[in-house]
Amino acid sequence: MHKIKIQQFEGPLDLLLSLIEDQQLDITQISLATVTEQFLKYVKELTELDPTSLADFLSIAARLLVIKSKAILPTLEIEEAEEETGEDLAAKLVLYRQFKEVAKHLKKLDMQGQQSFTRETVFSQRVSFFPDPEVSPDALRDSVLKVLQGLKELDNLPKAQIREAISIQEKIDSLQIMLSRQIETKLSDVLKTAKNKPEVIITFLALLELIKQRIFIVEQTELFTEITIKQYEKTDRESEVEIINSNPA
Amino acid sequence: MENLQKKIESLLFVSNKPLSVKALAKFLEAKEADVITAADELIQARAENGVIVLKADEGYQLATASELSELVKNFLNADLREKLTEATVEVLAIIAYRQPISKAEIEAIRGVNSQYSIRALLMRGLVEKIPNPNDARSNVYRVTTEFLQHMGITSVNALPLFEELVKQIQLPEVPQAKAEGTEESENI
Amino acid sequence: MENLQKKIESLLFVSNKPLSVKALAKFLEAKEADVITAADELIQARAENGVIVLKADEGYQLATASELSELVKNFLNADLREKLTEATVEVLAIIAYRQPISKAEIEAIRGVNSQYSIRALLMRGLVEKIPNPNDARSNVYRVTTEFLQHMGITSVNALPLFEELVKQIQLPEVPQAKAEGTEESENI
Repeated sequence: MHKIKIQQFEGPLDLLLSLIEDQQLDITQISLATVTEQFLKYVKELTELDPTSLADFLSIAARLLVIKSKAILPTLEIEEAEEETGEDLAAKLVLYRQFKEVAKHLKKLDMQGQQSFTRETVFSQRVSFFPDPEVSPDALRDSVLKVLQGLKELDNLPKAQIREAISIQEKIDSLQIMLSRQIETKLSDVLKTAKNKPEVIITFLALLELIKQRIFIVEQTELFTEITIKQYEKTDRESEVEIINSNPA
Repeated sequence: MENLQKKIESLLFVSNKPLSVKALAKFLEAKEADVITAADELIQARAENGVIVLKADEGYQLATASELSELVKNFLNADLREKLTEATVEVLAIIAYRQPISKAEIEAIRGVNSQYSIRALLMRGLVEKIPNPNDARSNVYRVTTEFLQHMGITSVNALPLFEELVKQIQLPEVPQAKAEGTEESENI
Repeated sequence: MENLQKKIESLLFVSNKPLSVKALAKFLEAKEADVITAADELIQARAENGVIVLKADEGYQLATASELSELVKNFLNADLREKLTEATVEVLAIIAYRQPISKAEIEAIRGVNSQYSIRALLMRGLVEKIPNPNDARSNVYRVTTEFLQHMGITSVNALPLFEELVKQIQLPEVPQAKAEGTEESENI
C-alpha cells in the first residue's frame, strides 16, 4: 500500500484522483472502494491540519464509505446513498479530471506569457469635472456599508465551516459513552441523533473508526434488516461483519 | 457596413473599457445584429495587424497582438504578470468552458469551496460576476477581455474544443453514457 | 518589413505620446530608413480605417479618423456625463472613507478588479492620483477638493459616520496558500 503524502490538495476530488492515479487504476467504482481507506487516513490528518476544508472532504468521505460498504455488503441499504451512487461519483471524478486537463492547457498558455496589452495611459488623465448629481455623502455612506457587509460575510465563511465540522474524535467519544450505557444500539438510532448532514457523515466516520479499531462490531441478522452496533467481545467474533477491511478488497 | 466598422473601431480606440454590442448599437443607433456583423468583420480584418480586436461576452476591445507581447512588455517596462496558481487556473478553466456558470456549479465540479479562487480571479479582472439571466437574485461568472489579453487569444472561441482536450479522459466502457449525461445536465 | 509595421503599430498603440523615427529605430533595433519606410506604408495601409496613423514633427501616433471626430467627441462626453455605475460609486466611497488608498487595497476590500472604475473617476475629476508617501514607486488615490465642494462638505471627516466606518474598513485576511494569485497584476 502506498504511503499517504501529506501535501496540499485542491480538494477531496483532487486527492481521490491522485490516490487512484498513484495506483494506476481506472476511475471505476471498484477503484474508488480500493482507495477509500487511504482517503480516510488523509482526512484524519486533515482534521488537525486544516479544519476549514474539512466539510468538503467529509462529504466525499461519506460517499466513499457508502461505496465501500456496498462493495462488501451488497445488500446494505443506506438512505443517504440514494442521492448519488458510486457511478455518479466516478462520473463526477471523470468530469473533474477533464477540467484538470483543460486547466493544464490554460496553464500552458499562461506559461507562454504571450499576452495582449490595451491602452491604459492616455485616458487616465482628467478630462474635466463631471460629478454625478446623485452621489451624495449619504450615498457614499450606504455604499461603504454594503462593502462592509460583503467583508463580514467573507470573514465568516471559514468560521461557519469550522463550526459545521464537529471533530470526529468528539463523536467517537460520545459513541463510546453511549454504548457503555447500553449493551447495544441500532444504526438508525445513532444516525437519528445527527442534526445535519455533516454530522451524519461524521457519525459514520467515527463508527467505522471504532469498528476498525475493534472497539465496536456491527451485526445484521438478516438481509435488509436493522444493523446493530455492539461493544466488541471475543465471543462475537463469528458473527462479526466488518464493514472496513484493513486490506482493500 | 464598412462605415459601421470604422465607427466601431474609433470608439473602441477611445473607450477606457470593453464596449458591449448593446452599448455600441445604442450609441451608433444601429441594429445589434449589424454591430455584431461589422465587429466580427473588423476582427477578421485586423487579425494580422499589430493592433487586434478582442471579443468576450462583455464586449470588444482593442489590444496589441499577443505575439508581440515580449516587445510591448519591454517597451512599457511592464512587470511580468504573475502566473496563476493551480486552484485559480482550475476555476478559470471551468468558467471559460462552462460560462456563464454559478459558484455552486463550479464548486460541484471541483468538490471544494472555491470562494477564494473566484475572488482572486475577480480581483485580477480575469472573470466577472453578472446577474444570472435566469434568476436575477443569483450571480453567474464569465471570463473578461482581460482573460483574453492574459492568455494571448482573441476570443474564447480561439480555445481548443473541450471535447478535443479531454477525449482521452472518459469513463471506462459501459458507464460512458452516464458520463455524457452528467455533462449535459450542467448548462454550458 | 511587414513585421516591422506590426511592431511599430503595437508600440504606437500603447505609447502615451508620439514616437519619433529615432526612438522607434532604437527600440526596435532597426535602421531609421527602414522604420520610415515601414511607418509610411502603415500610414497608407490604415488610411481608410477608423484608427489611422498620423505623422507630425515630433513623430508618429495613432488617432481616430478625422471625419469621425464628432462621433468620438460625443461618445466621450456621453460616457463622462453618464450616471456613475454602482461599482464606480463603491470605489469612490472606499476612497473617500479610507484615503489615501492604493489600487491594490481598494481591490482587496472589494474583491474585484477596479481599474475601470478608478480610471472613470480620474477622468471625471472626482479622485486624483498622488505618489504614495510610504513608497514613491506606487500611487495612492484621494478624492478631489472639487468633489468635496460639490457635495457641500469641506473635508472627508464630515462624511456621515466617518469615524465609525473608517475603523471598520479592514483589509480581509485571505488564507496564505490561496492568496497567491490575488496580487495586483496590472501596473497602472
